[in-house]
Amino acid sequence: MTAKTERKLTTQKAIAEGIALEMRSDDSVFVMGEDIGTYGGIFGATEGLLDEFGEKRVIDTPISETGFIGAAVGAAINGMRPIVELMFVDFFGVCMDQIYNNMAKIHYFSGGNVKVPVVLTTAVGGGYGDAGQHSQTLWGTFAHMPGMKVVVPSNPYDAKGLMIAAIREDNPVVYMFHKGVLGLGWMTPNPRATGEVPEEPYEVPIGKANVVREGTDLTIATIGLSVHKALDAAEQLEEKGISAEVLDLRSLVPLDREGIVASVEKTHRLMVVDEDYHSFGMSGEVITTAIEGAFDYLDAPPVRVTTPDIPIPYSRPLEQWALPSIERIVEASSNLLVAG
Amino acid sequence: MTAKTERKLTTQKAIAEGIALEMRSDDSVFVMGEDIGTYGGIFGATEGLLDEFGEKRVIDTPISETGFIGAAVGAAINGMRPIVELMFVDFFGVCMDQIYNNMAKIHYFSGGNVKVPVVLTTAVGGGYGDAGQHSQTLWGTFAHMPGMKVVVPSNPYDAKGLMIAAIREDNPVVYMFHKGVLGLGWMTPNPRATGEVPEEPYEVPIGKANVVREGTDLTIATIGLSVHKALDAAEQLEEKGISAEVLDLRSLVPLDREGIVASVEKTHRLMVVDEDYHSFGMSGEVITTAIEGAFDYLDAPPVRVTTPDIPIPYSRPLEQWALPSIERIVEASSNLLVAG
Amino acid sequence: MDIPREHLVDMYQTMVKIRRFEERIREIYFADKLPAFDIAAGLIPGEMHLAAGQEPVAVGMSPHLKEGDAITATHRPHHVAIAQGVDLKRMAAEIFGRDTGLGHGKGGHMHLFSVEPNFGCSGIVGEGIPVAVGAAMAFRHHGSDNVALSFFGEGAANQGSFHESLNLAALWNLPVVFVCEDNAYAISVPKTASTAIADNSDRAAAYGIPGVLVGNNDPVAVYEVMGEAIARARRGEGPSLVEIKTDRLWGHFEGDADAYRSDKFKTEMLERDPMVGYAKRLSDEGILNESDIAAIQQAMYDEVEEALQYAQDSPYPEPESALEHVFAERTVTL
Amino acid sequence: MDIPREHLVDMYQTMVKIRRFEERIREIYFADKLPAFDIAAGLIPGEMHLAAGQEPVAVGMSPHLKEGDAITATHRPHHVAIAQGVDLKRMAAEIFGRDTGLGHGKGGHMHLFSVEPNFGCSGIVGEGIPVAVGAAMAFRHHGSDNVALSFFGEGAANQGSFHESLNLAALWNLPVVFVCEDNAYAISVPKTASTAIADNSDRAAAYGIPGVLVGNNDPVAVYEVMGEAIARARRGEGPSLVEIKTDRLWGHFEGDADAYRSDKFKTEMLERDPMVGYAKRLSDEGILNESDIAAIQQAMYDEVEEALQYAQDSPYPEPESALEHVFAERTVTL
Ligand SMILES: Cc1ncc(C[n+]2csc(CCOP(=O)(O)OP(=O)(O)O)c2C)c(N)n1
Ligand SMILES: Cc1ncc(C[n+]2csc(CCOP(=O)(O)OP(=O)(O)O)c2C)c(N)n1
Ligand SMILES: [Mg+2]
Ligand SMILES: [Mg+2]
Repeated sequence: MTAKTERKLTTQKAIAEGIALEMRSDDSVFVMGEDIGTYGGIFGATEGLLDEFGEKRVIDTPISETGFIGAAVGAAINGMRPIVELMFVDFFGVCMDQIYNNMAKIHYFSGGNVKVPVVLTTAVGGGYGDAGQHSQTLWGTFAHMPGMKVVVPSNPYDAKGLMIAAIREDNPVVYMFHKGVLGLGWMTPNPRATGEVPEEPYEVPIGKANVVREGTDLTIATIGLSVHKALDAAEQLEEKGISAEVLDLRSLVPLDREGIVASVEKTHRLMVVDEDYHSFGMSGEVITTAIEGAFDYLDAPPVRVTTPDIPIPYSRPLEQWALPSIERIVEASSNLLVAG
Repeated sequence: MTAKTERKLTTQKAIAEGIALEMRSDDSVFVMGEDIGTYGGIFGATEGLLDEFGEKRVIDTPISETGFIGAAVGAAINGMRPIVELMFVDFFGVCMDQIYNNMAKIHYFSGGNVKVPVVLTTAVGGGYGDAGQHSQTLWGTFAHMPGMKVVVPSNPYDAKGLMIAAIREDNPVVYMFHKGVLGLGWMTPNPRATGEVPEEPYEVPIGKANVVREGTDLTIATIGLSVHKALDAAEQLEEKGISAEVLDLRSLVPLDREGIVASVEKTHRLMVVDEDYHSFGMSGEVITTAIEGAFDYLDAPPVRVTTPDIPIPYSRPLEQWALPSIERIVEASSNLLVAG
Repeated sequence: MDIPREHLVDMYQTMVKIRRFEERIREIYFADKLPAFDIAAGLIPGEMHLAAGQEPVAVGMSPHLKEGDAITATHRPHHVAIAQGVDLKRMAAEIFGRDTGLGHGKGGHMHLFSVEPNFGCSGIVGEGIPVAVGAAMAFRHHGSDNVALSFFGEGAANQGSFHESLNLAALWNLPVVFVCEDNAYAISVPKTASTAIADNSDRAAAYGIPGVLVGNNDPVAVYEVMGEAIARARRGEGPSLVEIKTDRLWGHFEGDADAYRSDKFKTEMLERDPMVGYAKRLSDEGILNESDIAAIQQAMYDEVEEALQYAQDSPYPEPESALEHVFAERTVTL
Repeated sequence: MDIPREHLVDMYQTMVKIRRFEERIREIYFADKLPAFDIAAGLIPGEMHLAAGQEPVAVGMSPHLKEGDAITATHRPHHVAIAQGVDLKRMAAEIFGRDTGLGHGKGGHMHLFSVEPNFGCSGIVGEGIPVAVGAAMAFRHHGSDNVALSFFGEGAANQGSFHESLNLAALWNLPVVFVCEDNAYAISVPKTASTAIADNSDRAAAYGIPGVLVGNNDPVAVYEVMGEAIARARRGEGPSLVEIKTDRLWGHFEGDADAYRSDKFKTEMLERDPMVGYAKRLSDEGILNESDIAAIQQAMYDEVEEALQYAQDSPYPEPESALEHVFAERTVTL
């Protein structure tokens, strides 16, 4: 890992920089999607790329996700390294076949003869009143199906390093950026969305969780914006004399099972915070991982703070109540500490 | 529940009979899908319906899943009770938006003012060499997203009763029939796919698991064809002096969490057998449910026998190795008994 | 075709109501988000897609509707909902996230559902198109002569659901009118960069149905074309595709800098604002004089204010109510 | 257009090879499944979609191909793969699920992938269409004059991916030839029950590209039309849509009772079997005499037997190898 500089960037700019660096060094990398050119991406992930690389390598598309994501697969098979944007993950339903049945399986079907190096970028997450078709995370859905890696950066440094690693991967990578960690000027300000980012290219390995805060009393395993909430909660818990370790999973595929088990063996208590739907997703998988790997270390049953199995409601009091919050994490932590 | 008769049916015929009974009593019920008319459904689920009810109520469609499933939603909103078939669940990727974002969420978005009584039938499962785009189960994927019930019958009696209950539901129900439990003449013979089915209409409640075999040493929680494999394994285990309780979950949404916890409290050991992909799916959710509800009862960490996180391979030795088998269940049971 | 005076006046009245509603929503949307715009803040959070400029598309249709006709609209739904007569108070309350809203605050401005009139919309491009096909199937089954209309933008015409839905409706000869609102842009992507041909109405040939183009943003032209398309569907003669060239006067969503459209384009667009043109026409033709127009405007302003006031005065739903309405209680009896 | 003799002969030779391959696969498929048919049993399990009767669609294209041209085909891929020159041995071995197969037994007959020639297919209707568009994007980027061809059935032409892909290729003027194999049926559903218009070639107008219909199942007619479409794409003049009326002589998949097609239809279809017609034509025109034909048949039969023997003699992959090739090892260097 290269030495850090003092230079600070938002997560959004760090993503765009990571893409630009790889486009400069590798002519086969190009970007395609809706409003990723002139507009620079609705969430700015491709900001500035059209000006630098031109229309041939930064391609605005029609609203034809099956068409252009399928085209990314075909381009990748034929020597390109496409970065293709699905504007919101909520839209996956119009194009999932190309993603999970085609992009993710061709390498396997070909017995390893054909490679499909596509990076599928997509915005995830709610909390700003965008309602039930523009606020989901759905990483559990993507992680359930084999053949694609799934990464979810929570900060600028990881965002750039994971993007560069994803582009250099010879496998499909679903790169999910949470709108709340991007540091966008038009979203609720988030100090954790800006941070030091080296100017040179570097990689953050895909598949390694990150202990973003050391602790001894419980492990809070989470991902995306919830990492920020867990860190805020951990500060409040410290005042209560509770030492929480916060584990930023950073990728769901591969899932760093060793990292989860190691932390639980240390703290003996586990909470999973997941903005995705409660059931049949990440929270159950992480808890089961701890059970399989550290059953005898657990002093109490693991708990989860998640979004219930309901469509994300629009009205602010409903949405804020439904999504994982600092308050819910603090409360659940306190309960977890007295349990068992 | 009405008294049983001596009459025996295959699961496939039981499904078709359940649909026919409701179509006779409710004119708003109709069936739509690919090859469900003249052909009677690729898996026979709509056999005989065209002859009895005619083209107006049994409608063959083009290969336009987004179009006709979306049309089922529109028809349901406007007073119909459509049964719409997605031939193989593997095809969900071309139409998932209409299923999870539209069919499953409109009732919620409307604050309860609009009802969407659609039954989406679909064939699931592998084991017969149909390869990676025709062998998946994917129930974990559907169960992860809110707003639709998910049922998976394992035998003729449940198949008819769950179909009638699904049609009478005012909610979207995804009705998944496993090809291996249908009793089709062109599939490997399966004695458990034929059984007594009352001729009259009756319902099997959606959301209640079924203890299909009582046992005391461990609980095997599973669904679909794996119920048959678990029962076969239980017979072998009995010879080894191990008493396995087999729990047929029958539906994933709602998931009968009480039923799972009750069985684990009794046996103190849990195995989940899941033909779906290993990670981020049913196996993790069921284990977590037991942990949350019966942590102190567990004598050993629960185990899972699943399909690994790989596309379903075509070649027989690979596929048979990858899918849950009687042998794997027996072996894992024996290990589970000595563990803890 | 001579058009009954009250239709001409109704259309104007509804245009005024729509425009006023959009203007006021815009004011309220920004009021408590500025100076530092925060999309999550204020009385109305989230994305807000307004239809100022597209009023003719909606009002030209409404005089031809009858009770029970179904409409599916898009992420930009207000003009169509108002033109169909969706309860303005409950619609405003939904946009404000209140318990008195159409969806008790669960849906928001992209998810407005009304039973009578029969209206729905969605946040996914092209999602509503097949839903209209299904509504038409239900109408036929019930032997009614109701019609289903689906509105969508020119950007949506490149989504697979457009193709599948038009083929189904044509194949089954269903009473559907597909209405393409061509405002020349899909967010920042101009139609020239998204669509291989000039007019989506020409795509009707791929399904053997009539395709009609309304080349300007004139409510009267829309009235005539939609009248025929709807009548045709009602007569059981099948679906048609109508494309209307219109203008999105403001950004794609509120807060959109709209830098992708040239100043020249935007100036010319504002110069052809249909509100101005249609009012002038009505007075030139002596259908409305200045005081009529003033009276209409006052009446519509009042109605809009009343609805907005109702919304702001309504309570928020209880947080726990988020758990309700995921599933309906059983009503079918054995 | 006069066609080089060797092309006429090559086409016949390839037709014989395809037909023989399909006939033998059919025999082997059933051999150990009968009398009580069990789809899971035998040397070749699972669904088996054979293309007997559709040979002209494939062979008419192949003389116009050059190295590097990409093809995406369907669930019924053998004829196209053979016509492009995919290694018959490794293809047969894949169908037999052997380790020497194109995909080491992981893919099976619906998932045949070859790097050279550049071939792929899939089990999802319409899935391969946009993939060809992307291949064409890569060709343009690399400055090559390669062409991408996508084959799909008339049933697939009602899938959204058809619409989206043709619009993209036309919009970007890409070197793609879209080939619709119209065998009039999608499993049991006749085209009249799936498609609102008679000819999918007319749908080209929705994208402003040429749409050409080959109204019979004649390899020479296909040769001429595909020659022009491929040449056009190679010249950088953009995509076209070619529709070919052809016949699926057997059931949709092996084991299909095929009860949905009338005996009359099936008898007439068999009477127009292109193998017979084309052989007769070649001898009538004095291009091949009886002994030439006999020699060709023998040669092709031998090649097919050799491939099938290779497949049967090849080992099965190790069970644990199921875990390999989910992800590729990193090859890019920092
Ligand atoms: C399937 C899908 N893709 C992308 C989007 C994001 N999106 C929302 S509106 C829009 C532009 C729609 O353009 P058009 O159909 O012309 O309607 P307009 O906004 O111009 O009224 C896009 C791309 C979406 N909501 N759904
Ligand atoms: C998206 C999708 N829907 C349905 C199917 C099931 N299916 C496989 S082949 C087929 C018929 C295809 O007909 P056509 O495109 O005409 O090709 P043909 O079989 O006639 O060669 C169907 C419906 C599928 N594989 N994928
Ligand atoms: Mg538009
Ligand atoms: Mg066909």
